[in-house]
Amino acid sequence: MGRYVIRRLLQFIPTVLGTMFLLHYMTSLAIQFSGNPVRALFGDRTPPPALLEAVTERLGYADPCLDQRGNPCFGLFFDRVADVFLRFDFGINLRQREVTELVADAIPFTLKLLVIAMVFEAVVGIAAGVWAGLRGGSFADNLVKISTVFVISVPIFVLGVVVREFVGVKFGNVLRDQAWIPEVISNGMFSPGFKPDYPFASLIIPGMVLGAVSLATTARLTRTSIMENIRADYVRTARAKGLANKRVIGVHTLRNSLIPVITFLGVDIGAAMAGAVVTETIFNVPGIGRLVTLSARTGESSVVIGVVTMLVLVVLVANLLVDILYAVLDPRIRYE
Amino acid sequence: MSTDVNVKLDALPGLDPNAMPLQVKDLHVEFRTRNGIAHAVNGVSFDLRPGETRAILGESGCGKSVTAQAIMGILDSPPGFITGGEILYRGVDLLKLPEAQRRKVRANRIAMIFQDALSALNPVFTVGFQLGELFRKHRGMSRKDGKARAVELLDLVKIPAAKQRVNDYPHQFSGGMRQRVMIAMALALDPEVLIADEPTTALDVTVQAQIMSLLAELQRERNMSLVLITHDMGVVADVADRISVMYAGRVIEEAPVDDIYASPAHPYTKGLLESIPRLDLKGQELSAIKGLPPALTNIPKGCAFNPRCRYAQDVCRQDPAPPLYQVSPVRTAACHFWKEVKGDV
Amino acid sequence: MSDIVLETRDLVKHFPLTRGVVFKKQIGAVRAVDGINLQLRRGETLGVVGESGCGKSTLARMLVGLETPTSGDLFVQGKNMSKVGAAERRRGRRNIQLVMQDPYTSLNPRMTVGDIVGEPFEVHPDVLPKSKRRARVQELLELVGLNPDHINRYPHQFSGGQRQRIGIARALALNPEIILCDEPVSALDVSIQAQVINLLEKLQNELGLSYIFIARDLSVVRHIADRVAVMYLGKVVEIGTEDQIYENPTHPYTQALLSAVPVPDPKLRGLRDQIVLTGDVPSPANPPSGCRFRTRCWKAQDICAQQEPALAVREKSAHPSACHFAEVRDVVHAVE
Amino acid sequence: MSDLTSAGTAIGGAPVGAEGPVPDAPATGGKERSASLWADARRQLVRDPVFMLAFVYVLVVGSMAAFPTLWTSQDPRNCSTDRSRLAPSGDHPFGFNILGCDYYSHAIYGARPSIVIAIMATGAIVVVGGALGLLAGYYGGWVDTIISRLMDIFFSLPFLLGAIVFLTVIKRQNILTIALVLFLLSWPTIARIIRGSVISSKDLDYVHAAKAVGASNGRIMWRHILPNAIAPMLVYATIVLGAFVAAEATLTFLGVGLQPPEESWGIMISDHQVYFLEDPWLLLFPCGLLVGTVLSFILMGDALRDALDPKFR
Amino acid sequence: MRGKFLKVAVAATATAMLATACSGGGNDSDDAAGQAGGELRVYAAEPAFLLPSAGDDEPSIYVIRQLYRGLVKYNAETGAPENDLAESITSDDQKTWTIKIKSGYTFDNGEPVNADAFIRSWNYAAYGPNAQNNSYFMKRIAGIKDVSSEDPDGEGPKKAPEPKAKELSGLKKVDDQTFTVELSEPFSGFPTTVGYSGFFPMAQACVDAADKCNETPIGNGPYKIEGSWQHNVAINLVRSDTWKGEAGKPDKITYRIFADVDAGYAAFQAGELDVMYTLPPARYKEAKATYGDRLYEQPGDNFTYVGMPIYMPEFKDKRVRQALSLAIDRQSIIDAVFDGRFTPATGYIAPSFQGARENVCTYCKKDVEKAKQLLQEAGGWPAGKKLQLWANAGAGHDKWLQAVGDQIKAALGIDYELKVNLQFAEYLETADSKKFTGPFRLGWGPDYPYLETYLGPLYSTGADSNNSTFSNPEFDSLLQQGGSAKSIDEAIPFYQKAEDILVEELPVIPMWWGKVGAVYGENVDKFVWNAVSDADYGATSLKQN
Repeated sequence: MGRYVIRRLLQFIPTVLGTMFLLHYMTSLAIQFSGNPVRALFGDRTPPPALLEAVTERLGYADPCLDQRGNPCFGLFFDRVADVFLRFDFGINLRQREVTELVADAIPFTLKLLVIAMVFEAVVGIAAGVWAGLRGGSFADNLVKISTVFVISVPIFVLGVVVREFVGVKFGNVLRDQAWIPEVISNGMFSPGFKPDYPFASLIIPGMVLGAVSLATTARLTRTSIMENIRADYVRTARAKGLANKRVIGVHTLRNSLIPVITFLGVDIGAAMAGAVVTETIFNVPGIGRLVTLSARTGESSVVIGVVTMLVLVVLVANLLVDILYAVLDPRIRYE
Repeated sequence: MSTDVNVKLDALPGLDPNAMPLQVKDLHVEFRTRNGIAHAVNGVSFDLRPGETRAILGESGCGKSVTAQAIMGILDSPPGFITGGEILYRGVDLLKLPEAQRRKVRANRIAMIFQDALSALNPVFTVGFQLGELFRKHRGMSRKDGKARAVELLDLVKIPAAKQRVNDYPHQFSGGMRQRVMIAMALALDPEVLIADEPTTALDVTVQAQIMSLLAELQRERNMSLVLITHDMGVVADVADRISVMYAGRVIEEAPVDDIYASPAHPYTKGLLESIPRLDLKGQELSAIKGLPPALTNIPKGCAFNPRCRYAQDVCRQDPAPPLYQVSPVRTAACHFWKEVKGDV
Repeated sequence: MSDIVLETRDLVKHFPLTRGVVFKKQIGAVRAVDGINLQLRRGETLGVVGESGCGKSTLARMLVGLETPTSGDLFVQGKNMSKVGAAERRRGRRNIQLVMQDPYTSLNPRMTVGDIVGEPFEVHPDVLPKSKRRARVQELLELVGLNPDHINRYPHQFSGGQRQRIGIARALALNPEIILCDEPVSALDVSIQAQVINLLEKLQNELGLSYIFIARDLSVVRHIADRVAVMYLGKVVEIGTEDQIYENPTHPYTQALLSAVPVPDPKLRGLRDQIVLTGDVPSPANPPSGCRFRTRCWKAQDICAQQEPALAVREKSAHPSACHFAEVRDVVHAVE
Repeated sequence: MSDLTSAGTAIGGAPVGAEGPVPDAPATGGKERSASLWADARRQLVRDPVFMLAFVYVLVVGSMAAFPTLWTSQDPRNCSTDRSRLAPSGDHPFGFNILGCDYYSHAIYGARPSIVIAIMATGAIVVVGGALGLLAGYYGGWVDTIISRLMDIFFSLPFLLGAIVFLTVIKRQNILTIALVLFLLSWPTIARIIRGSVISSKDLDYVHAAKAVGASNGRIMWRHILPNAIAPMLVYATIVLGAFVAAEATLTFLGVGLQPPEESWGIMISDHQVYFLEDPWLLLFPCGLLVGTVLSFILMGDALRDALDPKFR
Repeated sequence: MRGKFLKVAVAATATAMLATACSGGGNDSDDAAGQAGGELRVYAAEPAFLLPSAGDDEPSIYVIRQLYRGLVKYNAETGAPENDLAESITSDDQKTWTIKIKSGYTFDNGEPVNADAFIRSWNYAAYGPNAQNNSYFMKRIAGIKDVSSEDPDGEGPKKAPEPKAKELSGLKKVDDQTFTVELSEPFSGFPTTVGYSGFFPMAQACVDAADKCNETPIGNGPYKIEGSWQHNVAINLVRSDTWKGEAGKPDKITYRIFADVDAGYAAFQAGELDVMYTLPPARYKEAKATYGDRLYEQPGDNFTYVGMPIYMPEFKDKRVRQALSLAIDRQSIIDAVFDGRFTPATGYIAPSFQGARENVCTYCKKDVEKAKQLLQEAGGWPAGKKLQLWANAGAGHDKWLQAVGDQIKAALGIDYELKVNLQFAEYLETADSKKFTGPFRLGWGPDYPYLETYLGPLYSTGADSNNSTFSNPEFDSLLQQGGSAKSIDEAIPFYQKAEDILVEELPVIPMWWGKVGAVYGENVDKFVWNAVSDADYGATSLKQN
């Protein structure tokens, strides 16, 4: 087990470096081909070359290799890697703020959002999946099946905007007119977006929107998995042991069925982080997704690389944790 | 012995301690599939006396495992449905019992072991957990006591170092050891009837010998009745008292073990016996049964065996299927020409 | 000795066990096959029996070229396969064909019967010109008792016994002299089993084939084999004619094995002197010293742990047996 | 790395429902049938109303993409701001968009980029991802290591973030580049599915049988392994087609997707979603078409999985 | 709503708002009493900087203006400059200006606001290596060249050397409350320009630790920051005790930061905001219906134009440019795409500016006949050549540009294609290097409330933002005469003559002027909009319940 973890950790190194290089090269190419991102800072007003130069220099876009189209800029890359891993320095953005600081500001919101989303999708998704799985072919099954397919096929930004307008604004305003409803519900939870006064309550609905798509997938996965396992020999054994149906399902079937679901949820952390790009925009959550989007658009390569590198690390660690959890759930893996 | 353990169970309505431990009467099971209805069991009847070993013999797809599952009440439903018949435990029709009471019968009175112990044991729980669970759920024991009993059971089935191995997972055991765990699990609550569904098919001969002798020993000690489901004529000859031979969901011959081997009264039984190469009988040419067993969705009219039968006449190809003829006071055979078949040997 | 069509000399297959996170080092080996010497004469059937894990399948895989031996030599018609050129080796290999155990998995479900049986011709295009292949395939189907018109059917349209016939037809396509049957009937029902065995015997008579017949089912081996080799933990422990092995086994393992086979005759119940072995087969990664069977042997003495008994004819044994105390012991008393 | 066939497995349902293998008949149940997979699957699919409905829908959308003139004679580029956002009427069933272009013809012509992107990206992941997965699974060893690490790298990039970064960098946001980015970020999943599938099928008996006959690696991969590993890939590819149609719209919403004057459903949706309170039909028509397409692909994938998976027969 | 994300960036870059706080016109002092207090919650986008020397975007200036105060402020109604911290700003030659500062003002940390505070701030902004965005505004002050770093080879790679001087030679302290500013060239509008937030003073402590001061500003204005800048979340201001001038109305101003204007509007609808200074374009109609009087509208001063690549042969002839302009129905596009939120441009100077005239541009109305005629006279359009219309990606410009193209196509039969792939940075570089191959959209916001801001930077020969490469000696000389005129009133005629040249030559096709649309909540008592510096939160009062 320990060796397994170490091996996985070692596998990180090429993955992280590879991902960083990919991002580095992409952003370098962007500068090489489309020019200095600093220029956009000045907008319609053409800056004096001296000023442009000074700002460029200060922001670290002055490396000569960034003028040579196609040059992979290995030197710059190694500098960056060294900065990141030796000095924990992820660079600064165009407005001269440390990327680490930017991330530190943004990450609590994203994490909260993520936790809400994951809890929502895990609890509701698994419950719905079990419900449908146990009653294959029934109304409940079809209900879950159809509603999940539908949720998956609606683009998340449409879903998000509709929820914001109808739940946050329209329905929320109705609630806000009712005096008896506690503030935290009417002003917090049903706020049309993130609200600093209710840093947690106002993230519940955005989190649910973020979790919705994966919720559908979780439900479907659970359903399939339950259906497969409910016919397994060991479930038959459990029945033959005269155990109550509740226990047969709850103990003997569920744990086995959850193994693929857990795997999915682990992988989904990364996807949810990406999904947060849309959700955070729609619900004005000052999180990581928004940060990356804005930076990518203004060509702030250091921010993009820094943040995405951190995210990739998070995703990889999450995957590792899932693998460990997987081993905990499934002893067959543990003793390999 | 075993009846005093569970008081509640004695409250089963109509329980008659003197009745036979198990009686199956005209059991019908069908599977409703996309490709039509498969008639897996079509009127199976047999009974089981205390301490007796009843073999149900047949090839794959003849309905023997479905019968076992129907008796245990663990049929996958849907698609499987019991469409008729009775399953009597000491005079009580299990099919009419409410689920809660029926559940108590399982493991307590009638237990079962399966062919593939690896898939029949839950891979994610330790053996100790799965054994102890029986005591905890049926006997209300604590986790600790349950585990202690689990160790005792593993000892009983001769698993070395039971104390340590109780914490292992099924995949850490060898095939033979796993089957022992299955046996331990089945015997945990001292059932009166044990159904063994191909318990040794997946095992090597030497391991099979170990398991069969263990089973025999435990059966003797506990005066347990055994339903042995198998396709292995050798094993049957070794342990069974009485045999029911099944073909296409029907019992086509039923007799004490000696009679069957000495003079089969059904052409199918006869064909089976002739087609096995035998260690002790060298050099005989194998006489194979021609053709294939029928699909359960499409059982031939009349006698299901008629297309493969060398005795078949027109009467065999027409409904109804041949009834069970009383061949002798203790045996029956579902063949119109049982006399010819028998006399032929 | 041109009579010997196939011979193995000290054939060994070890699967390395590795350990280590980055740099794997070998810490041991699974000794699946550990020095096997066998000879197969023209037209004879050599049965190889043993229980799971004894190495008989690995041996089979080496014989047909699916596995490269760790050491030792394989002679096909006197030619050492590891010493000859590639073309020669191909020709040699062509001479040994395989019939596999499971008729359901050994035929590619996506290919027609004609494609399956004809595949050897495509792989060895020099054997038969394209134009004649179809006719030959049909001929082969007829030979194994299938309707040649079914050449365009798919395997699933056949029953288990018929599929095994297809497998046999495929093995016969290249006109091999040797056919290796790896448990060819163990997956079949008893009534079907007999059909296949009869077919194999018929083909041997007609085509003068030599069989290596690997099986767990001792009754079947006895029925078909001329000579029998008994394997235990990667070694042949006893070899002799079918009579010698079945009537006068001298190795304790063979004796135990034979005694464990149930006899389908209730009259013999209780009369057989059954030897019930204790314990499991030791791991081939760490076999016992000396005689490998000694851990479960009732005759074991100190010498068994120290000295590995050679497979040789001994005082009380008329045929080679790898036991220091080889002697005949009556196992089955037929009751008249 | 944990297995990510999730999208594949997850988005699949299994209507185990009323059928299932008949116990006690293992030999004739599942295994035998897996053989005629395609013929059987076809038979089953044709009988499945959900699949047929979805299939017809996809055909309709496909014909819109391939032959837009079949569906409309209007020129979507004939616009006048005077007709901005006129409501649907008989001649113009979808009304006019904000620039006063006929919305119906827009929707018809908008099908092409969405579908073309999805098909190109899916084709690329099937070919490249499939090939890499096949090589990694079949050869193992260092080939596997390199391909797997490469998969990890692309895989660890969260999809939308990766797409934003790539597309911002590429800048020329046209059908080709969007398809390219979708491909780059999605091929590892399919490679993984194939890899797993190949690893499990390369030890199958019939593969050994072919080897024993002396078949070359190429022949074994092409004739024996691939045809049997392709079913899960096909199912996944169908579902991913739908996902890509939706992804194009989402990327457009994020401003890194297609750019006008290109017409696509994504552009239509993101251009008009702000008007959905005033003129909801501006959002509803393209959204409905999009959701319908995605839905159809998913349902088709579902049905295909059910039809192809012997487990659920 | 493509490119909502860029909206911030665009706003940040495309507009340089003049800024200063203003306690409103004289008339609101009547009802000021008793309405002070409360918390005003306003919509904001994430500012770029909170340093006066660096913040040049709308969101930054909206905050800086409440934290800092400068020499002059603008009249809420007329936009005319009025002395704020300045006692007087005088000059004889329009080149050297003497500035006297009122005494008694301090920064929040107690430092006095004196001549040094201004000199320090302006020097800090101008010094090249500091890379402050507002150094641009110091370019008229003598000595600017010496404090900027010059690129030795003009190409980049080498690190720029230290500038020759650390301070602007044009700034001279006379005494604690007085200093002089020498400009490189005479400029009559100078007193107007110093109301811009880039000219606000900075404390020594702030210059010493600029990064920290950016997060926790040390201001001299009516409000001070509570806590520090919560990036992307909020900025909270409370009334400052050290401010000696007219106090702000609300006790607190809370800027809630939104990345997406639609999200902000949703929050406003949910009653979480009191003021939104902008509206999502598509919600305009709805807002008008819902909020009625509480939707504040005013003509704005942001100029949107379609530049003409005069460097290309096809566009050399002014009749072609005129024809193109005549083909466009501006109002129709505004109605369709922007819900009528813009004012069609009929000249080159914002209507709200002193000196602006109505309908000076005769070619800015749709007249298809005339357009066709002019085009024909000019020799027509090269057959088969597509008109390439340029806009930057992701900011929603493509939509109206497409409408422009449609109209040109309909009127003149010239087919068009859109070139809207470039992100803003690259787009601007394309502009700088004059590589547009067809008409290009750009915008211009005034640097200061003086009409010259619409003329010199855009059309004088070789000016930085003269992307059309327009060059007209008469125009240049008129601008010079305007700059050295004795007063603003004397200068205006020169500028108007210059504008006359533009409306004939059409170096760019004027499209429209931005229209301000703000909404405020029911509990806002009086919403104040400054003619120059837009929403003035300090002067906006809340209803007291």
